[in-house]
Amino acid sequence: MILLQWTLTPELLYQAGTGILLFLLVVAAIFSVVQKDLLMAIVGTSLVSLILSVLFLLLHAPDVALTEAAIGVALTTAIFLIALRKTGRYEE
Amino acid sequence: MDITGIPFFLAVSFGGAFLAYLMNFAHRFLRNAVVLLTVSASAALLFWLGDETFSMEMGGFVLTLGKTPYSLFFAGIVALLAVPTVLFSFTYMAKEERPAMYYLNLLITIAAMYGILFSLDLLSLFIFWEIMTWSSFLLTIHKGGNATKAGVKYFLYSAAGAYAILFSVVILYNMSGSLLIEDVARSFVLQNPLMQLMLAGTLLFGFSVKAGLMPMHGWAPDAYAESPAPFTALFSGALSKMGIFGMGMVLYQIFLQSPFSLPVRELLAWAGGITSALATLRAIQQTDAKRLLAYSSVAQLGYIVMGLALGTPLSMMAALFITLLHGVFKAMLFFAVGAVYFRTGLTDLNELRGLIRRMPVSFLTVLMAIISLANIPPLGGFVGKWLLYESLIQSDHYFLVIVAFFSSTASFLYVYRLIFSIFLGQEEKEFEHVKEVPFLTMQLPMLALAAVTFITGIFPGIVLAPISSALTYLGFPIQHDMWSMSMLFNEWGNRMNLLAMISVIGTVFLTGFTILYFYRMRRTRYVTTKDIHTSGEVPTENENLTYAINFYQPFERAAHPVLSKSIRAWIDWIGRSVSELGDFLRHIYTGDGQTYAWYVVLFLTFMLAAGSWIL
Amino acid sequence: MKKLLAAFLLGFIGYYLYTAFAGVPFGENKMEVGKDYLETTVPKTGAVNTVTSIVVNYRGFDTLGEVTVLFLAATGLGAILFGMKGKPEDKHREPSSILTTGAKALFPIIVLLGAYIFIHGHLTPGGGFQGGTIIATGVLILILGIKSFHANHALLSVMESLAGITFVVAGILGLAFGKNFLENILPLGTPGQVLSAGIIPIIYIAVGFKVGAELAGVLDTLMSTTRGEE
Amino acid sequence: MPELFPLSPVHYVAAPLLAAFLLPLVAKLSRSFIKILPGLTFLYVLYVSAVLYPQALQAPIIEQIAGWAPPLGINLYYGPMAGLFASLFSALGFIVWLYSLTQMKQEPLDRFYILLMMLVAGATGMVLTGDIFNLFVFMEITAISAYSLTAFLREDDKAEAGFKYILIGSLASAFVLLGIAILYSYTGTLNLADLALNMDKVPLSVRVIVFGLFLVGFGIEAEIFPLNGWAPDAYSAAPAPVSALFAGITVKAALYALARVTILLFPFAGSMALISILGLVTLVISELAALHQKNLFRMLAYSSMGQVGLAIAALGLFTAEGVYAALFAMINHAIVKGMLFLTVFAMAGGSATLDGLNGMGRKKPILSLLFTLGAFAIIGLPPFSGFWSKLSVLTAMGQTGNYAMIAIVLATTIVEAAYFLRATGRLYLSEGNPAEGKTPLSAIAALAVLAAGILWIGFFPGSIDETLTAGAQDLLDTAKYTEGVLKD
Repeated sequence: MILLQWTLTPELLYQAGTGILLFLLVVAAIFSVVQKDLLMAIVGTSLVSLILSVLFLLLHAPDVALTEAAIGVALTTAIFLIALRKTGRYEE
Repeated sequence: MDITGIPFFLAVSFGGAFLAYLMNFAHRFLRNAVVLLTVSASAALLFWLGDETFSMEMGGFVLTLGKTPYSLFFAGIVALLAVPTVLFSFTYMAKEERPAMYYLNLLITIAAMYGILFSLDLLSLFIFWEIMTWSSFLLTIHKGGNATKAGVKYFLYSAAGAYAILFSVVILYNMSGSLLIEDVARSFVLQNPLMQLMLAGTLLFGFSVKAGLMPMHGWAPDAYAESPAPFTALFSGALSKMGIFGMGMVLYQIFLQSPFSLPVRELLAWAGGITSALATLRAIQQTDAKRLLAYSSVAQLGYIVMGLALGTPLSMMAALFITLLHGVFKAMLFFAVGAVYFRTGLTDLNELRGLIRRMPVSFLTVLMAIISLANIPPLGGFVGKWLLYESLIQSDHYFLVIVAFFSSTASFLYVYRLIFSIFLGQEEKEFEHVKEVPFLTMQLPMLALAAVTFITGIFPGIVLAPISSALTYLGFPIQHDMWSMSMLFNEWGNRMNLLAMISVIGTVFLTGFTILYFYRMRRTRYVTTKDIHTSGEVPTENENLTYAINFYQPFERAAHPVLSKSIRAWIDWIGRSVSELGDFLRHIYTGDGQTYAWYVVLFLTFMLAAGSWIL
Repeated sequence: MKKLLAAFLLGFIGYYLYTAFAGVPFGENKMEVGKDYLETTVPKTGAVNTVTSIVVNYRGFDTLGEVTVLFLAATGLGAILFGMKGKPEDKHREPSSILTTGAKALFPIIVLLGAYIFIHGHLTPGGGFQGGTIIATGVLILILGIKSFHANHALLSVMESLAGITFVVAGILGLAFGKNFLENILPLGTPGQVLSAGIIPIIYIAVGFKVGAELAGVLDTLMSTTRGEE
Repeated sequence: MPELFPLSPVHYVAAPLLAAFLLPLVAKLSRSFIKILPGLTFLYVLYVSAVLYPQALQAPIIEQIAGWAPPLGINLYYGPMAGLFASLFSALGFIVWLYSLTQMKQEPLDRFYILLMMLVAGATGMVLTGDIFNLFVFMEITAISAYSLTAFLREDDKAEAGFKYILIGSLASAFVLLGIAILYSYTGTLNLADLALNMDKVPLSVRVIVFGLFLVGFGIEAEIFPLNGWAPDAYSAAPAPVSALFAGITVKAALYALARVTILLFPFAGSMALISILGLVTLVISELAALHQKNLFRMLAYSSMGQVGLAIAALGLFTAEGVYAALFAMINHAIVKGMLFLTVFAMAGGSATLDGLNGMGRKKPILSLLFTLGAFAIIGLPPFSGFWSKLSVLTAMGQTGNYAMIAIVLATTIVEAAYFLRATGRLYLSEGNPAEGKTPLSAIAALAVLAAGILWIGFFPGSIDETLTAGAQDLLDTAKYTEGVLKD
């Protein structure tokens, strides 16, 4: 059995984690595109940024991860939310 | 600067234009003096013009200017008409707006015409051609209102022609590496015949637009009718002749050796014939004096093209002779109509009448002009038309003779309508206060030109001498015995051989009058207005009894089948289609951001797909 | 239908982008410039953090450009929203006292963190952009947590101007010292210390101030304006 | 001073940047500084041009930012072509500033001038830089200034136009960035000259994809059909001085970028022919679309796209004559279209329709004359500048034997003449709105400078011959470019 040959190495964990995150990234992105409730869409984009930020960290790019976290997760979301408050919550 | 050089000549012509514009801010008289001085100076300088050519480099192209006998003849026509035109403008334009612009553009137009004529290469010809076009466009729209529409139409037709010319010029330049007409001609014969046909075709097309040859005449009636009258004289008399100049140049300096030369010229001759016939019929229909004259111009240019295209020495002589004469008598007619408009504010033939005693000099001018136009000896028009008939018969174009004769005869109808409607008939009370126009600025130009028609009729040699040197330049075998070509001339060639003709014509007319006189004498009696009774009542004095409305109704009914189909409508249709296409294309830009984003994505997809497909 | 087409087109473009990226020789030691950077950063620039040395030194001109982009975005936003009235009083619920207190307490810490990140930009991950953004989030918390909070626009504007001028002047000083624009004119110092790496920390601090001030300004502008017709 | 601050190309960017950062500060001292400072900046940049451009004609000036030799650092390449564009942009910037002094009244003026300066500086940076990522950064600077300026008048439709511009513009940025990323991951370098030498590392199929991305990205900014949907809205929404700059500067910078990138990185016959064809299509469609336009600014916008299409068609020939002609067409268009936008704005205000021109010939004779001059020049009537540029385009096409292209260009010129003369004719219609106000002297002066340019080039086309020839050679001689940049 091929499965049995696998052992739980840090390498494998890293690979698996990256894979799961990538999958979640795509899911979150699609979620935020198709969502009619804009508030949820914003949460989706925020999620995308968050996952990206973690991915960057995993890829040994702490500078980029930090940027993504600060700008993508916090600031962009805040600005979107403010914009949403001034307009309407739902897409026509 | 050498005052016999062409640079000086053009500097005077163009410089005068700008000086006149500036002088307008000083004083009216100063400006008029500058204007008059400019045109007369350039007319005078023509006599002293030296032979040396002048070259300069501009934008990487070598422009060459110089005179040729051929261009000198046309320059003479321009000068001959330019001086009376500005003279006539002084009073005529005094009450119009923006005189500075008018004189600026008028002088630029005149200078540009000289520039065209003295261009030895195609590019400078094109440059001056376009300068002439835009300045005359600005003159045409000078009145505003309807004139704007006419002007834009004129410009678009001209632009189509001009760009056809430019198309050929660029290709010819690429082929021969030079813009000089001689060099172009030399390398032209080396091209394959179809290329030759295309290039000559576009060039001829371009020039024929300015000449108003059908089917590209659509701009002419409107533009002539709407532009200020003194300019119209120059417009029809000299400016449209630039097209003739260009066609002659193309046909005999560049295209002559081509195997297609003969068929193309035959075709042009027919186009000329058809133009003259159809335009004459149209002229008869017109109720506006200027439009009538406009169609008459188109018709006359048809004759010229006919003669030009036949390409026998005699026909060329005829063509160039008519070119001059048409310029002169058409200028007289436009001046006279302008004079009437100046005093009455009218050009509508249905409203004008009975001005003969009020404006006798104008009447005389019109009379002289239409005698010339209708080819009645002894005025100049006769000589040209006679030569044309003779050349048509000599070269076996009998059918064209019939066409030409038909339209010449039919032109009697419209000239009669013109002179009758304006000057004859009952005098009207509303024209009671109409005076003759001032002598110096308005009568003098008319009378001077009238004198020209007379002199050229009696002494055609004055005109034929420059024509023969022009034709020699173009390569026509004209020896000193040129006079023997036509039976019209005496053995020295400087006078018309009048005796025989006058006796024949005189005999016919005298006999006719005598018979009529004796036949009708008993029943003839003189009547006044008071002698006419309608329904038993004596009409009051201001009641109109002569009518010019529906002057040629029976004729119009007869000619309807021919005239109902208008080529102009087809060209208008093309214009409309382009415009509708534009309107459709405008809707590509929906104003919707999402659509634009779609375009971008589609385009990228297309590019990627195409790119990988090519790989 | 439209959605299907869109999906198709995007898939199409995506496929091509995938093929383009799929051929990238990752992992191979081919990145000449990158190799150079890795090998020469510390001796040449004195910065321990290679990323920072690239961002601020090798490609400092890009960074100046990016700072300008942000500056322009803020300026443009200010221009477009200029003169729009704020709502008379917020109809929304008042922030709870916990939120208010928490915001007040957190703010200094967040600012400190931000400052730390941009001051140590040449030593540890992060730098002016990140630090500035973090400070701006601190301001955001204040805006959310304190009802009557308004940023002092004049102060922010002066701060960002001064910071921007510092950056450009640091560049011009290079020219003035007969070197190139943005070239280091200060001693490199010992790598790893705070005062090292020449002008990198100076520029990064300026960037930090600038980004923080700008983003705070943007947030405040957005919060306090609304469309006139509402 | 020269010893302290030796002039170098970076001043083109640094000076406006410094001024832009200073402006909010000096605005607090005195309001009048807001108007003066940008003018001084443009003057200074013009002075830089006056000093540096003659040097660049002798030998290109290559400046290394931060002292790193090109593959490592960013360099500026100030050759004859970049110099030509940089000088043109600075001059236009100055003229537009002069015009805005009195014609631009919309607050906040400090922000307006900051954005204006950065629009010019960004575009200048685009033509100066020798690094493809730096090019992207400057493109962003230009674009963001342009977005904000489009919506500057703050009316609903203007904001919408600005939004459309942002939407499409961000697509452009995204595509260009993707292209850069792909190139970098294959070659490991961002320097244009270095990239040109390393392009063999990129597989051909990938090169095609990257070219497609760049074509779309730069094509959006360069208003190539069908990527130019944003343009009519943006041109008509932006304040006229800004529209003049759009036509004169942003498009030209993007076109320069496209040309430079194509010739350095994708010198295939196919890519060049494609650019030429796209230019022709743009020309034809834009000119036809302009025919029915009632809104004057939209009409000018379509005409602008058409003119750029003409330049692109000539550029796509990639012969010395073709590039020469394209440069000529671009310079001519920058001057003439700039003048037309400014004249129309001075005559009939910001939302001018064709009817707005009625009767202006009598009320505002000088402006009418200028409009007529501009219309004639754009149609290409001699003896104005447009004639020579159009002629050079035609002869360049003739030289490559593309007679059909000549015919198409000439046919569209007729269409162009139709709508421009219709507008010109409006000036001389008698009826019209009452004229209000006199045009201030500074605005007239700005227009007069442009008009003088039109006449000067019209009468002395030889005077810019050397400039254009050098520029064309500079663009086409890729070997010289790469050697020059990478020599040390």
